[in-house]
Amino acid sequence: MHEWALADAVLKSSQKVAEKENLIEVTDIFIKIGELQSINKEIFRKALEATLEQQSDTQLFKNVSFSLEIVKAELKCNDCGHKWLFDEAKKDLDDTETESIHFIPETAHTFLRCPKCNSQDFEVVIGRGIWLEAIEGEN
Amino acid sequence: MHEWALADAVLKSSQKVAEKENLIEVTDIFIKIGELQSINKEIFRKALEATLEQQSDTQLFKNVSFSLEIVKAELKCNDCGHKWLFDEAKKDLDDTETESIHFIPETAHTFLRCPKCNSQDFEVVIGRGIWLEAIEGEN
Amino acid sequence: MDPRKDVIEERLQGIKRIIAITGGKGGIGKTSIATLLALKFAEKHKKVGLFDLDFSGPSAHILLNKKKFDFPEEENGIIPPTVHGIKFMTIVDYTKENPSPMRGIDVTNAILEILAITRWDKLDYLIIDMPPGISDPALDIMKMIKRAEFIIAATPSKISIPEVANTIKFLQNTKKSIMGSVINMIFKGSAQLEEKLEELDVDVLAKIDFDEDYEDAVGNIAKLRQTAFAQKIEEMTKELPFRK
Amino acid sequence: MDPRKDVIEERLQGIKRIIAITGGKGGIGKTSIATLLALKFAEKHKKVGLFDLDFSGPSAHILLNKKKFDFPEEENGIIPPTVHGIKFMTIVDYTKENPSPMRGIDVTNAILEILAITRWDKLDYLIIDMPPGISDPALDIMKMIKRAEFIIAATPSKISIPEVANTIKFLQNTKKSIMGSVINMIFKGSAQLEEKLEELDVDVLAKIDFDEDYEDAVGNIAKLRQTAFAQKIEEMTKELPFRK
Ligand SMILES: Nc1ncnc2c1ncn2[C@@H]1O[C@H](COP(=O)(O)OP(=O)(O)O)[C@@H](O)[C@H]1O
Ligand SMILES: Nc1ncnc2c1ncn2[C@@H]1O[C@H](COP(=O)(O)OP(=O)(O)O)[C@@H](O)[C@H]1O
Ligand SMILES: [Mg+2]
Ligand SMILES: [Mg+2]
Ligand SMILES: [Mg+2]
Ligand SMILES: [Mg+2]
Ligand code: NI
Ligand code: NI
Ligand SMILES: [Zn+2]
Ligand SMILES: [Zn+2]
Repeated sequence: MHEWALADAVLKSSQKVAEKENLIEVTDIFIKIGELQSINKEIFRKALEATLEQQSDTQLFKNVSFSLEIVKAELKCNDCGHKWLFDEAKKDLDDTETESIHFIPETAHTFLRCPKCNSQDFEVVIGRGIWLEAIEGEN
Repeated sequence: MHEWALADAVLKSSQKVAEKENLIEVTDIFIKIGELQSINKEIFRKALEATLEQQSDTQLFKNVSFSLEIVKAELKCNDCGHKWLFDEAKKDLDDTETESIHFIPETAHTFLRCPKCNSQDFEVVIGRGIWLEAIEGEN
Repeated sequence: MDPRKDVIEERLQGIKRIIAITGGKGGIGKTSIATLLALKFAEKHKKVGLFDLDFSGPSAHILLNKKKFDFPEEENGIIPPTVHGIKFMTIVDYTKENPSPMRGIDVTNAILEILAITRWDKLDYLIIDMPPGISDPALDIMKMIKRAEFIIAATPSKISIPEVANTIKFLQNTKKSIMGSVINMIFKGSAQLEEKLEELDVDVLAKIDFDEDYEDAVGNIAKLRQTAFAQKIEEMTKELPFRK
Repeated sequence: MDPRKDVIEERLQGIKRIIAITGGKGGIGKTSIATLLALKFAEKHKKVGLFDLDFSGPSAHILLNKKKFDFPEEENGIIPPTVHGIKFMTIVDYTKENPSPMRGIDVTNAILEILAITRWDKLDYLIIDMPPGISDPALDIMKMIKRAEFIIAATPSKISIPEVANTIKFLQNTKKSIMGSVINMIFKGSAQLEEKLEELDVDVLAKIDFDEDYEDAVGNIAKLRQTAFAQKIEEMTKELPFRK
């Protein structure tokens, strides 16, 4: 599963923030998952836990809990201004296309079109991929 | 003066907004001038007034007053993260360079460098050029 | 609110036709086609403008042998300077040939600014020289100038065919007007490319051979006008899409 | 906060040297140099990776005759598939050769994503094939991979010299390591270009003639290996900058 690489990134980032903030223990990590990337919450939680076990600095994360939130993906056409949700658009994608976007969300520009003007020139306003929202801990 | 073309744009934009909002008269136009473009407030006011006289729809703007505000230009290096002000940087520019940036603000990337790492890869966080902030009027 | 976009249509309203020379890859002759086309129109006393949009590698000025980079005249905006009968806008007049690294958002802003302040006045043709690829400048021209028509530069190389096919598909997706394709740098025929163009329903407007002496003409207007390349462009302007 | 950037260095830590093939214009041989260099290293049993970063016109797969676009294997990330002994990452495995119009910000995001998830493992060389121009991808590589070294592709054409000079000045500005320049597509000498390179203090690593038969070798690995181009790249790898 390629999610492990992203889980690893989240933990590395959290560790960096913790060091900067002089935390001796991280208790909570708040993560947002942009819907565009179609990452399953439970799979990502498992990826985080598995990655944690392989990490050296187990002390820092020994009692950490993960809060995962899915963020709806909103798209906006740069050409005609139309806004729409990935949720509505994805029913027109086949499995391979969804999988491509799962690996590299920017391939959305390859497989999606503005439902109003057919343009591939759109913006992912929100809900692209993995985002480290905040961490909490003790120092 | 090339400012006339931008003043014209501001009035066209204001007219469009006024029409959308069903205003029969525009009383105030609030404009921000990004410092990067080195546009003189009084010259721009004159440009607005001169352009107004040539406009057809004088009724809409017959009692309009312009509020002009200069916005300091903030730059941020994409390479090292350093932030600085155009105000500090511009003393190193010669007249031709300042004039280039006056016409096309993006030539800042040609003539400016990050003072910390020398990179030309920086972002104009705020204060690029002419911005129509708001209009007020009666309907 | 950005006021610039509301004035672009008016700035371009005196222009009869706007033709963007695009294609997939770099180095396939876009700038040569754009510049020779503009020169040809000027020769025929057409009012013609040339807008070099390849900000990262502007080169139309090299073909035109323009070596002085003064600021264009100001008069209620910017008046494009005339070079060999062509109203010629190039960012080089502002960057003075210095490196100008811009990200996509900067390119978009610079295009918007130039379109908002430039007074082309009345033109029969505005020719736009595009940078390679479907990136910000191409997307911006499609967005900001809805009535632009496209000429597709292409070479017969196996390396370039998939990319040119993708550019065409992309334009067709949003129903852009494609005037046709100019096949350039032909060595040993162009059958595979022509098949692809046929399949995509794009006409061939001109076929230009690879010319070992073309480089000698670069920057020399008299020589440039005498190249086989110029001859083919001349013939092309008599074709149907230009008579419309 | 974007977690991806914090993991890139670690993802690349098993790689001894990272070499980006850049230059000014398109169509000057960047992809050919990158691909032949990777093939050469593979031949010599070096561990080598090739990363095609030209998302708008990916073409290394055409030279390598890769025609099947399956998703790369997943294992704690993505394992680049091996093609002719090269670990090869191309966006084509995900776009399946469809048009992929991305703005600068999208290109940056896609590069970040690929760098964050790809497990190159141990490599002697990672070769990066760059798109033309100093735009987002070039800026991103310089920003995200500080230790990248650059090979400058250049052609003797008058049209391409100013742009290649600008690319070099730009890299020198931030003290990037330039290994040297490969001069490609030589017809009638390259004196003017060599003078410019000398002036900018950039070594010439190889000089490659224009070869009318090169195109026939595109997509045919056996033929490609026998081209004069491949021969010159082989000689180049014996040069000082590669022995460091
Ligand atoms: N028909 C041709 N024969 C020989 N050389 C050509 C021909 N067309 C273009 N060239 C050369 O190819 C290079 C790229 O041409 P250019 O017009 O700049 O293309 P682009 O704008 O697509 O990069 C230049 O060095 C030019 O001199
Ligand atoms: N030395 C050469 N002789 C003949 N053709 C060449 C040579 N080098 C490159 N080409 C051709 O020029 C075109 C551009 O080469 P490519 O390697 O794709 O450059 P880039 O990646 O800079 O666009 C291709 O069609 C290729 O076959
Ligand atoms: Mg996007
Ligand atoms: Mg900027
Ligand atoms: Mg060009
Ligand atoms: Mg290439
Ligand atoms: Ni997965
Ligand atoms: Ni002025
Ligand atoms: Zn749309
Ligand atoms: Zn910096």
